[in-house]
Amino acid sequence: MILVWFIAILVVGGAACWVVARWSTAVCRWIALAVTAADFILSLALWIRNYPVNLLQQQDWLRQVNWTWFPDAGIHFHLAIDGLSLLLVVLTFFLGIVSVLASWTEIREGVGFFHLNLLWVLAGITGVFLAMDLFLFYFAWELMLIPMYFLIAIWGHERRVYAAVKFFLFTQLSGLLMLISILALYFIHHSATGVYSFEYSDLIGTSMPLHVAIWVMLGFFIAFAVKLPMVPVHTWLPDAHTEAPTAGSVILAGLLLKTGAYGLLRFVVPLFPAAAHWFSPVATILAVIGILYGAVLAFAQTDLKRLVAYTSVSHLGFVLLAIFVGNKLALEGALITIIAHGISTGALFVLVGALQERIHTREMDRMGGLWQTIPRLSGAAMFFAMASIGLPGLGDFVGEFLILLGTYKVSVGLTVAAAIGVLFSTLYGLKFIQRAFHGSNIHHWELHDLFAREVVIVAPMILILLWLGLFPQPVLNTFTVTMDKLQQTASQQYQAYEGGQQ
Amino acid sequence: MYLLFYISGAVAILATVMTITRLNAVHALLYFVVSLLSIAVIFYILGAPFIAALEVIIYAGAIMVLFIFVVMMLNLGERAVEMEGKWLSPGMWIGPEILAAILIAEVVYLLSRPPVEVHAIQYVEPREVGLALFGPYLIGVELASMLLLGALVGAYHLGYRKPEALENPDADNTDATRAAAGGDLVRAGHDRPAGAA
Amino acid sequence: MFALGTIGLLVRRNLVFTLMSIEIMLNAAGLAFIAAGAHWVQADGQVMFLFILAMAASEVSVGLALLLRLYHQHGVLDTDSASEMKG
Amino acid sequence: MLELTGVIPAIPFFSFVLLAVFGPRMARRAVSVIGVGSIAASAIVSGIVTAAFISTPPAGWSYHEVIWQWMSVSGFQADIGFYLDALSVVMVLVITFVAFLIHLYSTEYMEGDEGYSRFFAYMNLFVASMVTLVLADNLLLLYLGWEGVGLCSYLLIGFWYTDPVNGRAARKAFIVTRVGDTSMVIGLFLIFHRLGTLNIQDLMNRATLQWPVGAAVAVAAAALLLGGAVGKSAQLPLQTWLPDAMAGPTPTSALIHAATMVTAGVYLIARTHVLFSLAPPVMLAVAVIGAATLLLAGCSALTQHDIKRVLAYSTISQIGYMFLALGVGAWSAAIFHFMTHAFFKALLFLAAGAVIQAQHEEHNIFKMGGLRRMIPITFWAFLIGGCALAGLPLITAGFYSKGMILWGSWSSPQGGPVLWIAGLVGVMLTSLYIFRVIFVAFFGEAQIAVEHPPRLAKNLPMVVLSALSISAGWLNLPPYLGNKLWLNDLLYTALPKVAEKQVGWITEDWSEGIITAAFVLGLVLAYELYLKHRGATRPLSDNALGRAIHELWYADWGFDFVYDKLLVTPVVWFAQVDKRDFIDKFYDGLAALSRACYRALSATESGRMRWYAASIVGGTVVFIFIVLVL
Amino acid sequence: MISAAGLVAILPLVLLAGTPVALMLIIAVHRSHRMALGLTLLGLAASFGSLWIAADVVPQRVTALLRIDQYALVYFGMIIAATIAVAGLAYGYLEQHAVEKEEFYILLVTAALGAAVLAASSHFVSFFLGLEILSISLYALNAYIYSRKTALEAGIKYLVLAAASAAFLLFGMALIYAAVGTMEFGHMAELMMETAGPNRTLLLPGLAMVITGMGFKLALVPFHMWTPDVYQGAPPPVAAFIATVSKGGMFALLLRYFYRLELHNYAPIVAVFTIIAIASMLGGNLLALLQSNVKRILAYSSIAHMGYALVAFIASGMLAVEAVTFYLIAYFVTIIGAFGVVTVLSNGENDAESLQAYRGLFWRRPALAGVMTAMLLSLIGIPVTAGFIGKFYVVAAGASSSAWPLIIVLVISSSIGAFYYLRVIFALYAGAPETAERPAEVAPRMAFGSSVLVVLTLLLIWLGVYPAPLLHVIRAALPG
Repeated sequence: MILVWFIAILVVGGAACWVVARWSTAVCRWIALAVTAADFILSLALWIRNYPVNLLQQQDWLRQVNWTWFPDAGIHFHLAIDGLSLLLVVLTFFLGIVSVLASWTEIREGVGFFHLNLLWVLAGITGVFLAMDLFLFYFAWELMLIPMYFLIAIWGHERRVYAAVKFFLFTQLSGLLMLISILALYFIHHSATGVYSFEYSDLIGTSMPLHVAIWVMLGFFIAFAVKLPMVPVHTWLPDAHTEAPTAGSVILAGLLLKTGAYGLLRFVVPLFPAAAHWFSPVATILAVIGILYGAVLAFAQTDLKRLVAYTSVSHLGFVLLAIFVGNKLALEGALITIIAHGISTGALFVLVGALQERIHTREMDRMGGLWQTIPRLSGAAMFFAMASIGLPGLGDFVGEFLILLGTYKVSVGLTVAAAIGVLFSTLYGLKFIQRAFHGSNIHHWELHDLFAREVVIVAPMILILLWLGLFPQPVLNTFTVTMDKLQQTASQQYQAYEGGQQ
Repeated sequence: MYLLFYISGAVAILATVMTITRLNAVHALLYFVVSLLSIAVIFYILGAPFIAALEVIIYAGAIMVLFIFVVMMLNLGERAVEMEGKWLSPGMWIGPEILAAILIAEVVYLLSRPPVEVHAIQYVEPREVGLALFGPYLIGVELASMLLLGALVGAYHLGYRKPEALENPDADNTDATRAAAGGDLVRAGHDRPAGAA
Repeated sequence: MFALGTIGLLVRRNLVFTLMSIEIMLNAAGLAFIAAGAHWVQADGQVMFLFILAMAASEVSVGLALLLRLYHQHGVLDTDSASEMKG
Repeated sequence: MLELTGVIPAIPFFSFVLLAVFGPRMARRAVSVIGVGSIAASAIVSGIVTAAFISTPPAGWSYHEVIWQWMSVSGFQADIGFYLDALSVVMVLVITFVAFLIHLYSTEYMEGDEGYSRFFAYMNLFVASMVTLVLADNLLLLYLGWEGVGLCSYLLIGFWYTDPVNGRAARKAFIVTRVGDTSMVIGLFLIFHRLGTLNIQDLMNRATLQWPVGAAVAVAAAALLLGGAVGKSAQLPLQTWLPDAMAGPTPTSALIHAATMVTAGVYLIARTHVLFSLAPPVMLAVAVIGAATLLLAGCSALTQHDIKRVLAYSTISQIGYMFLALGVGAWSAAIFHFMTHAFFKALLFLAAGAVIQAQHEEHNIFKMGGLRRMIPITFWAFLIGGCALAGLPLITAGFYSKGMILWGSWSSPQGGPVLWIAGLVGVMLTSLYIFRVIFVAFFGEAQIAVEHPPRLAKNLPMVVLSALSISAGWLNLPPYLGNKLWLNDLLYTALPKVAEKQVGWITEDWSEGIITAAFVLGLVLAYELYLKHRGATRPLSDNALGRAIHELWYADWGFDFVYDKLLVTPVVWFAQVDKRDFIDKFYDGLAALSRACYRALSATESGRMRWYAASIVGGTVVFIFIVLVL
Repeated sequence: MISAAGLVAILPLVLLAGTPVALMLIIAVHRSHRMALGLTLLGLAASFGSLWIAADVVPQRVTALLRIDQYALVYFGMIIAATIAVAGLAYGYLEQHAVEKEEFYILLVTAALGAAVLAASSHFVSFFLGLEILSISLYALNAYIYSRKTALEAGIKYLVLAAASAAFLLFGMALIYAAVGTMEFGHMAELMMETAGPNRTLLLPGLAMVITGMGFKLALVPFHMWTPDVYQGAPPPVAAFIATVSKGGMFALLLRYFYRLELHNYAPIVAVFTIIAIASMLGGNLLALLQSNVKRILAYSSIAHMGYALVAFIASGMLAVEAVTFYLIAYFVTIIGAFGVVTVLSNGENDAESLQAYRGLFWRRPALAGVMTAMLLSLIGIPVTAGFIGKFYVVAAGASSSAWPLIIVLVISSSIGAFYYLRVIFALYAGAPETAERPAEVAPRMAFGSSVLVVLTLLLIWLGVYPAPLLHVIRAALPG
């Protein structure tokens, strides 16, 4: 039931924000904060109460809700949570708080509607992470698009319409492809068993010929790859990131992209083990290309947000790599990367947003020497930039290291290429620091350093990254069972398939 | 019999060609009436004397009169003819003719493939038609009445003008007359069952 | 005849001729029904013709009403002049 | 007492956090107390630990402590754990102690700087990372420290961030070392993949069991680690960053780019010596790299006129010696040289820093002169340091450590005359270039008036280091002085003894004698060229060949140029060309296509009724055609 | 001749037919807009209510012409409900115009009757008559605000083109009749099953021409040209009516005819439909791409949506009828809602059709903008709206019979479609919020229309979230 609460609180809270904002925007903000905080505390409590005993011993789901929705079509309102989902949900609510706080002064127009969208997009994302019925999953998947579109299109920057539409079209088109695949799977399952069901656990293990599986898998894959984003379907991302308001960027980078990774983990590999196996050379090579390409392009950018956006392309390339490498080391690394990237990139966006609020530009040419006037902000930015380039001791490193460690077992070449990607990340990380904060203050900025509110946002993020970097074991433990299970299913399926071939 | 059929067929086609090529609307209408009359002959030959009669009375008689009324009323004179002449450059014809030619070719093709055996013409008596009309097609008749009702109301609405808006009271009268006549004429055709259902 | 009606429809810009062309087409369709009815020796073809007749009449009445409106408002019967809306 | 090991990195780390968070608001005094005090505490703790280690050695001369489990994932396990043995004890002690002295020095050196607290924060973080690196019980934690020191190096080189030149130097340092790091991390993957652990002791045990000597995988693993070491220690071919790194404050150069961080590569190789022993080709490569580096850097040092750059090349060259020692298996000699080098090079830098501050931030030695009288303590410090560097026989520490290396390079199974001669030439070059600096800068006419003469906080560390530069050599007395190898004996508990093959006609005494000769030769040459006949070098550099060589040496043998053209330019070019992401063009094209379709199609909506009718008729005609044909 | 049960079965139709007659009588006595509306709604409601009475006796053949079955009743329901909504919207709209208002309802209900007849027809005669009743009324409805040039133009265009396409239809029917010898669908199906089969060279062109007639009404490419002009010129409620009721009736007939005759076995016909579907989806969406007139956007989008519905129709698997019907219902709700917003925003002088008129609407009239957004999202097919379930169903129908190419085209074209819906949505939210003055209250005459919009929105969301009951009804209704 708590799962329904997660979503309901956000939905109702969002509506409340909208209504209240007619009278007082401040109350609206506090409501939004309270709502996200409430969800965060709930999810944290769920985690702590179940850690580590229940998480390590969970059989099926930690909690679930399963209501019949469309009985004839086998559609259920089925929410369920396991370690994997739990972590992502916690991350969602945490970044929810961050984005509410980050918009505190940035958003001055249409405050109520803004928070409505903000909370609803979080609700959609939560739904994606919890849905265990493919119909419901697709439902939530599409649903989270709209508020996000609004966030970008209404409160974005100069080219917001272009960016919002591009974002929407990419995800919409790929989402429809996924819909086709979901339905194909549904009918294949029906013809095999005579049962109509969108239930995840039913559909898992649907057997089908490889060439069919490949096509069906591709539908899912493309949808998730676009979200991820994978080169060459990544081009919506820099625009969307750049034009979105701070909260939008945080949610995009921290959460929306992660839904793609989550989808790959949860659906593509377990549902189509053989096809995924067949496809993994292509996917991994694309992933590595993404890592390198994203890094080089990040290096080329002069718009700070764009730069950070391309780093996301690069980092998520690691996740894609890990998922298709598929051994447990890599998968656990992928999850750490997902979380750490959510935090570090989210924080970078918060800081860039804070900077933009102060100097009204994101162009690095208009910056330089900012350290002089805003040392704390600069220091924080440097911290996150360092996290982003994979400095050991911080969260991102653990993830990337584990991924590469896992990848090495599969392919040395890919590992080397990806490691070179890490090297390239140094280029953009240092350029970012140099161009924005170092150098001399040629534009003579006199700015206010971090406000207390901003410190409240940034400090926990620093701590979390350190925690992830130095003591990630609790996090690793949380989803280890899920990973084992996912992997087992996948390998069983795969073996069954191989057996069938012989 | 066949000869008659073909002659009237040829006349019909010729008259139709004339209809669509005339510049003067009245001329065209007259050709059209000729065409309709020859079709009536064909109907007769095909064993539908009742329909042939209706064709003459309603089509050639009533509907064409309607047209002529309107044309006269609008008083399309020399100017209109000139304009028509200008509009109708030879080039205009090419496209449609090609389309039509293909259409004809297709129809001819499909008619020529299975040789149409011309049965001995059997008359279908008006009585049979009447029986069919008020037998299986009863609802059809009712529906036709609704159709005419719709036309009546529509034409009335479009034709009606408030007195103060009038520029040309004559035309208005004609309008109203025509509209009413349109309804009545057809209603006369098959005895409208009042009240429908 | 059907084809001729079609040509008329496509070529003539005068609304009167357009309506006339439609009549020709309808007439042709009616003729086809009669012929088919004769072929099968059924009354159905003729019944259908009657309905076509009714329809043609209504069509013409509404059409002419519109035509008059057009003429009174714009003074022309050119169908192309009534092409304000496009794109 | 050994349990205190974990405290050694912890103190500076917490002091870093303190300074980073509250530093800007603290009084300078408080900053000094925290910044220096933490390192002092750390040094004291490491002194206690060392004393405990030596007085009551733990079983097997090693002590292992796991603070907490870092991560454990399906067979992969890494801890935050410290491993203490003779090697790390020596390293930690030297590092913390030198660091303490340099911190002390910095309180005066940096006193006028607005980034005072930032400086100490970085320095403390550096010490924490460096100690972690040294104490790490597994390669991953070592890598953490490794990257940490790299970061601090970057931050400190670019400390005066307002000047873009510094920034460029900092980035260059970070990126070039990261090239090496990448190789190292791949080495880590390989090692874990084959041996199943990254714990250093475990992996060395397993390697000995699993891999025969010369196994390809061992060669690969060692070579990859070597990549990391080469980058960090500024050896060929990744040495280019170090001279530029002199852009940082001089204490930084002293601590990071002379005494400690740059020797991390040496430490890494010594730490994983088993792997290297299993890979003779790599050992040879290490030795050759060392020898080549010491020669090339020595030549480059000859041509520089920036006092710090001379010292930087000298550092490269001296680490070359250490590599040479490692390459021939003289592990303890390398560590010995590391220690003495830490002392005298730190001393040299501190003295150079004092000179520079006294001379209005002037770096060019040819604009200096006569400093001997004006800042005598500094002069003496520099002189002692220089002598130690060049290896003034018997008195200075450098002589002993270098002697041991050269002897090793001759006598070990991997050694040979070529390496030995290279080392010898190096000695001569060292002596030449360092006395060139001394004669040019400290003798002759005074050119710039002295300002900010060093006070106590500067002088004290110099004095202490001077003493150490002399006395540290006595920890390992060669045969002719009694053969008391105290340090070596300690190190042999952690590192294998240097193997001696059958000795040729040269004995160790002979070797030392020849070194002395080389030293003297260099000294005399320097005296002749730079003091007695100033400008005597002009004829050498006036002809085309001379100028070319000078240019080549001055520009570090053109490495920078080649890298720039070969690696940097293509990447930057590609990035610039593709700034707008050409993949996006594809999607733009799709959008344009749609727009074109829209325009074409909306032209069909002409509003003309006859055209509409034509479309209906046309459609019908086509469909009839289709149904008839199909 | 017509049994008592048959009479009960056609009760909804009878009531529909009776309403205009009664209206005419009332008008003759006393003209009152309010009363006319009331009577219309009463008649429609009665007719709607009689569906349940009729449901007890179905399936029922009423002469050769009509077949009243569950399927027909479902479509009756859709048509009547849509007509009620349109009437509600039209009230406020007409109030703003200086024309006689009462005839509108006569024509409207007559047109609805035509559509209903189409839905129930099982004979060419009723097909043709239903079509013409619908058309004739629509001619007049299109040009209802005859003082407007665009309205007149719309009326004329619709008239000429509809008449021409009707001529094609008739000719096609004649050919089929000539080939088969009957005009009753059931009988026709039997004859076509016979081993010898009918004369294909007559039958197939005949079918093609019938498709022309149907395609015109459904506004499918290439018979779609009239759509934008007519939608633009016609009063918005009428446009809504054309887009929904007339298409719904025709689609009902198409399904029935197709299934009865099992035309899937005729590859050429399927090919023609496939071409039409693809052309409609792509053409409709591309045409709307940069369009700036909201009415035209909706027109083009309706072309595309009919294309989507055709996909399910062509797929013709077990889900097809279900999918098409549900899709149409969702589409009905959505399009009427969208045109409803246009209606409510229109004033006596101008219809709210330029995109400019919608800029920043959200900040002025959030509720109205919210409704419009919901409708547009439904057109895109976003969850929580009926359009989502509709699209889901269509794709499901396609997938169940593996019509992959069509589905791919659907997916691509609907993404193109999303673009222009987003443009409209963006316009709704564009502009600086604080510059917008406080909401002008909804004009009282539009209150009725507004409440219709509220109902439609609720319906939209209900169908999007919990369509199970409705699906249950639809599933039981297969065309016979």
